[in-house]
Amino acid sequence: MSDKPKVGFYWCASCGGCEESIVDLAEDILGVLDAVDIRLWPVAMDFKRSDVEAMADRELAVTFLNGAIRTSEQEEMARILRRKSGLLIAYGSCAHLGGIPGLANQFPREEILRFVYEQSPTTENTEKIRPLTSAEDQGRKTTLPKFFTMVRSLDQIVEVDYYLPGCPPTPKLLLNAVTAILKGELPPKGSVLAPDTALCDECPRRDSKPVDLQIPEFHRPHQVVIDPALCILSQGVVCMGPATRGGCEAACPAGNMPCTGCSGPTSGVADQGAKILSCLAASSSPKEEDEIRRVLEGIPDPVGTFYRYALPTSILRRKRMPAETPQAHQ
Amino acid sequence: MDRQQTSDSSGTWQPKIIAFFCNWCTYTAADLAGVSRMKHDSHFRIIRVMCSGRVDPQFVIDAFARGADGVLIGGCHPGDCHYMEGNYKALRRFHLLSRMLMSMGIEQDRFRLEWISASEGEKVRTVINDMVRRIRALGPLRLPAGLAELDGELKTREEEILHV
Amino acid sequence: MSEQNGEIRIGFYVCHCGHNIANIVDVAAVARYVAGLPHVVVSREYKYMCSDPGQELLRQDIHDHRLNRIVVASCSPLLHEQTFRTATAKAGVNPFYFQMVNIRENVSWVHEDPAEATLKARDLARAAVRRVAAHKALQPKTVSINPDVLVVGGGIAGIHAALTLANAGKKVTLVERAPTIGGHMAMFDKTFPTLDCAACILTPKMSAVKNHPNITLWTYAEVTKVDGFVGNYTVTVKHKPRYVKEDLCVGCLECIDACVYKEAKVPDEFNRGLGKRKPIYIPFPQATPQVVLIDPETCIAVKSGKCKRTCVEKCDRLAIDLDQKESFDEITVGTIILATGFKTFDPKRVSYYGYGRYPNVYISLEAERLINASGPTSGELILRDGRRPKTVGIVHCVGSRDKNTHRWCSRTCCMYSLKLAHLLKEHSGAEVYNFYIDIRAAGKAYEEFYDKLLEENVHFIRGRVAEVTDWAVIPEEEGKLIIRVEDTMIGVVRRIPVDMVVLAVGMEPQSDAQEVRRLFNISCSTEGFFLERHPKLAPVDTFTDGIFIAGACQGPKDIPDSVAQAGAAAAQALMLIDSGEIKLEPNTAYLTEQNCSGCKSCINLCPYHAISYLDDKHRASINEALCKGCGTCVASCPSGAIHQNLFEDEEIYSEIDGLLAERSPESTAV
Amino acid sequence: MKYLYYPGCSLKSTGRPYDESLRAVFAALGIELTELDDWNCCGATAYASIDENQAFGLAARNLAIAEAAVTDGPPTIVAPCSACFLVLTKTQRYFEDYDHVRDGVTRELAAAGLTYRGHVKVRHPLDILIHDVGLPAIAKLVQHQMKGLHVASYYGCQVVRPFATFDDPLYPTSMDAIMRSLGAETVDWPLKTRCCGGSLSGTIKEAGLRLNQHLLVEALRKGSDLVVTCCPLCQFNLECFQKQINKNYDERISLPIMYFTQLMGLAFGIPEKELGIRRLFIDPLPVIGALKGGVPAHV
Repeated sequence: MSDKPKVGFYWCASCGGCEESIVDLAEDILGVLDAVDIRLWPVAMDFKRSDVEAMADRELAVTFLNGAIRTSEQEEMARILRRKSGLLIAYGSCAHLGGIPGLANQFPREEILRFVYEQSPTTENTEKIRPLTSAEDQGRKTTLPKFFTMVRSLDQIVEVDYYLPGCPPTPKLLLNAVTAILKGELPPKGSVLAPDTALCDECPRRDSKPVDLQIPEFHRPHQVVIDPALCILSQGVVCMGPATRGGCEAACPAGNMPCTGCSGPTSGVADQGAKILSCLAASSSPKEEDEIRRVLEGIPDPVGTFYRYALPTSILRRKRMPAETPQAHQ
Repeated sequence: MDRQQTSDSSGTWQPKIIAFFCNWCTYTAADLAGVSRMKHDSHFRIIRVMCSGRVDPQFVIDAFARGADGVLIGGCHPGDCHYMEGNYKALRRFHLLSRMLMSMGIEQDRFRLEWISASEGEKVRTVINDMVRRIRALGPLRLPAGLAELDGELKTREEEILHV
Repeated sequence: MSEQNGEIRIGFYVCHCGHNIANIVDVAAVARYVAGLPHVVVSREYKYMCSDPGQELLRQDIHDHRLNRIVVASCSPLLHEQTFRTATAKAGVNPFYFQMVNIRENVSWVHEDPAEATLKARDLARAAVRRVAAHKALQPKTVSINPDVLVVGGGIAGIHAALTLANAGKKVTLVERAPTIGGHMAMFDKTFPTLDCAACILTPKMSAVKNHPNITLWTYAEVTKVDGFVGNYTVTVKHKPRYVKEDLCVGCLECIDACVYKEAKVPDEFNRGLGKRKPIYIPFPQATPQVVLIDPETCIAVKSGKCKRTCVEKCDRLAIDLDQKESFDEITVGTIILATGFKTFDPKRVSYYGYGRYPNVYISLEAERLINASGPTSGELILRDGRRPKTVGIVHCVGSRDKNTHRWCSRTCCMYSLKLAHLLKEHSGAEVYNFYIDIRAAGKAYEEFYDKLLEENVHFIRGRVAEVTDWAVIPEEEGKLIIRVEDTMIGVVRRIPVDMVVLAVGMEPQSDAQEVRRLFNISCSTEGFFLERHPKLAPVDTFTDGIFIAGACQGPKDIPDSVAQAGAAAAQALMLIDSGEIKLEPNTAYLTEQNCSGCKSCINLCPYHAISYLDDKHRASINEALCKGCGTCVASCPSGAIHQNLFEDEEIYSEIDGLLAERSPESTAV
Repeated sequence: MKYLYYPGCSLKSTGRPYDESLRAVFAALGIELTELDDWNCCGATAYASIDENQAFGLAARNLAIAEAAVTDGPPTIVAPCSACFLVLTKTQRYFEDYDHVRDGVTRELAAAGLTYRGHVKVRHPLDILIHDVGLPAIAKLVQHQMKGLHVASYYGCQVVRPFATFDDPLYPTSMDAIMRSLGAETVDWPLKTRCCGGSLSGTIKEAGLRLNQHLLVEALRKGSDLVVTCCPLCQFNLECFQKQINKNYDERISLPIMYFTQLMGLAFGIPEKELGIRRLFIDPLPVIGALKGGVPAHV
């Protein structure tokens, strides 16, 4: 056995992009591999839960966990890995903030299952079969994880040591994080391993933003041709940049698309969506009630726009669904 | 004890409304309502701010998340803001925020913006009575309790998980 | 001793306010409850916290228990926050480690159920206790007071305020929008109850204003813009063109004689249209300044240019300037007194009194001019139709005490009606009837004046007049105006035929009172008069520091009350000026630069241009001297980089949390 | 301009000239009036003193039908008869302001399978003419200037009291303004809203006649050539009892009393047949035709 620090990568409710982002390190990955010993990486090599359970507590120096927590299995793995890891790092928007899967917190669990297993256009399920948490077939019992009522971020399940933001985190942020871990130069526990200033600070279009910006109309990105040189917000397109933590070097604005907020808020803000809502509404120009209503209709889906990545970690966390009670069984 | 279950001495549920009042108009009007002994429903709690423009949407959301059944913002009439235009900013935020809250399942009647000038003590009374009435009709919002119940689906005891 | 090792030690005091609070709120229960909250070291109830012993209690506790945070639950902070902050500071604790809970105006005075009121008082107290724990020590912002004063309005109130300040050695600018000062008082014939000649007592004061070395008098001028804050206002004044150079005109009036109009044809404003003037005119003989002016609506030269301009030729001082344009001045002052006066009720709104339809129906101001020796009839009581009245009816409460027009009592009409009754009778020997609801003669020597009128055989009929009509039912009524009224003393409807009707019109806010109050950033009360800071204890202050109100702009008032208020407003201004500086609430916004991303969202939100963008640093920067503390930028900053003293996010969150926090079991058992 | 038209019973009987002339004049002004299908009695003022609930229900049925009849924009009913105008306005106001009325009306209507949501606007023709059409548009249609004709406008009580929705409650001027736009001179008389006796002429005759005498004498004293009115009951009272007044009180009154819309029609050059002029008991045409610039009797 090598005495290099042991590292684990794990995924929960995620798209796989975070896993790919590790490969995005390109040749830098070789350096990382030289420095660490990867002991867990289900996406690349086969691991069984029992293998992890067999590890000693804190055997893994650090685990990078991506994806949100949506099922009982994910919850359990998060708890196991917390125990087996010295450092647990929430990797990427989903683990950090709940991420895109977190948008499902606008819908009741039953509605989601019904759509996915019965109503989606590509589904043919005339018997309306639903997955069961346990079933017996020819005397053998099989189980499936429980599908929770809501999506949670990693730190809503277990204590998280650090966060790597982004959808996915950029190779640079990952490399910086790994370097810091190896050198033992980590900031206080609970920190987000990215700058604590908003995106505008590193946006190439920063200087083109007028100081007296008043937004007369809001447009969605597909409705206008975005001038590649000008501040996107100044063109009336919602850009989450002012309310989003930097560190990605404004990758989206650099690619002529508005920031959608994947890195979450800076430390001074509790609710990213509320803050950009406040800022944009204040900065729009109409004064008459009807005109205000009309102009703000230009943002047709405030929840999906302002909370695209951070709904589960927002103050409200989930749409209120009064009739629903948590279900013990599927 | 459930912080949501605010009840009166007879045990029936009573709503809790958080009211952010501008120092210069609505807060003064509420004082005037007091000086004029205009009796009204007690189920609201005032937080004084200098301007309705200071009301961060985070405060409104936070109040709901901590158990408020309604949130009221009171500001100066359009054109009358003590700070020129803070109330317009409040108005625009209000429109966007109430739409956002509605899509998060918080009914329109639970969030309200009213222009009440310093002389409109009577309006404080009617607005509050009306808002309490509407919220009584809606019933409790129960956000923290609702979330706490949902968290019951988690396994917090590691022994259940780790079969070592 | 503000902080001992960072330990928070809170003292909580709930005030009985005599019975005002304690009758509804169980103050003892509140004190017991708060005693159990975190950081609370002392929790007491006391009869009157604002009294000296109350404040002494606070001081002693701070000393004995090493308190470093104080919460008082009593009345509105708008009333006593300053009192308790001062008491806190005197005991050596930063005054901003104080928080006030309003359980009187917001609780005991508006709720009836003791259990609910007590519960609410506890919630509010708990919120304040949590909030105060988050407070920071702050230093109040001190600003110096520019000693110069602006007085707006040149009626008796404005005149008196200006003279008071000028005599105290302060520089005053008096701005009046009419071409002369004097206001309504200049139109009166005599004043009640002494029957002094109004002009005799007013004109010396008018010329004193004109001649005072400390007063700059700007007539025919209006304030168009007000910037700044207490002690440091910048005011823009527009001078309307009078087409006459004020500094050259000596008031010889020869130009008026020279006007191509040989006859005066234009209804004259000062005499309420009862007399005529020329396009070039002086409002009235004692007008101050003694400067003519040209009415551009009727002057042929100004309107079309086609005129012989005989007036220009006549003036050897070359004072007439038909090309004069409006001009602007900007002045800086420290304090402002608004004495913009009132407007008389327009009786056309009450069509049934026939004003505007029957020529012999007059309003009181017209009657004043008719009996005035310098009026359009030289004091002869000659009606519009040339007759001399044998009977006169004075209708009280026109546009006052009426749900359909104005609910308020205009306070002056009873007395001026009595005065007019006396004067009309004196001038014409006519029978005079007063139609009244109540005679309100509350004032020094007022009731006595009423008695005197009764002895003079003036008739008093108690009843609200239903209508004034020319519908004659019997021959004796032919050619008369008939006043139909229920005489409530004898319970019958009467028809009183008269030759002249005088409508005692009430006082209402100036028609542009709303615009003026916006200009000066003050408030109006429901009826539209300027709102005082406190109806009893701060009747001339407004909610905007450094701006005071005097006279009928604040509500209906007679001359002595207006003068008294003007003096009070001047004294308030002097108090500020002589103290040299004022401490402002340190509720300004500030920026933590390391959190700012330079997104510029805040820059344009500030109406006072207190936020700028530093191009070199790519960061925003707040000038706290310009910040007025509204907090709009704080609520908007998408990075949470802007904060507000006294209203920090953390403080407000603590308050929200405190209000909604779980209650201890004790609390439900009220 | 399109409105629903509620004639009420009077305009189908004694007030036919009002109905005819109003339709003709509105048509000339390009206003489309659609008679409310299946309208019923407004209940007048009497019903409410018998059973308030049923009275409101009865009147509200018309409002409910009107609401259902219009799908584009808020439905507006034009009610020319003063009693109808008052009752429908009152029903609408009370429906808005009082829960018990709203509940009662809703119950009553439900029995008839109808619902009412409170969206109907009740308006008077004078209101429409002054505020929607405007005086310049009226003046433009005048072919025969009524120069030198002295007209007393008589409003009666119900169109302005207690609900003064479009004019001053005690000294209204809208009809005067219309008369002036026809070129006529209006007499300023103080009795324009004073009582015509209403139904007293049929119950306590002496009182009714006296009241009418006052009005007629004062109108003549002020130099009126004729009186125009906007109320069928007023028109009836003032016109039909002149003979009896002359007999009882030794007067010699013969004063034409016509609907304001009739005079408008004559000024517009609408044939008198379409204006119901011949239905009047006192022919106004001689006094109108006698005036210079007036309308010849044969138009």
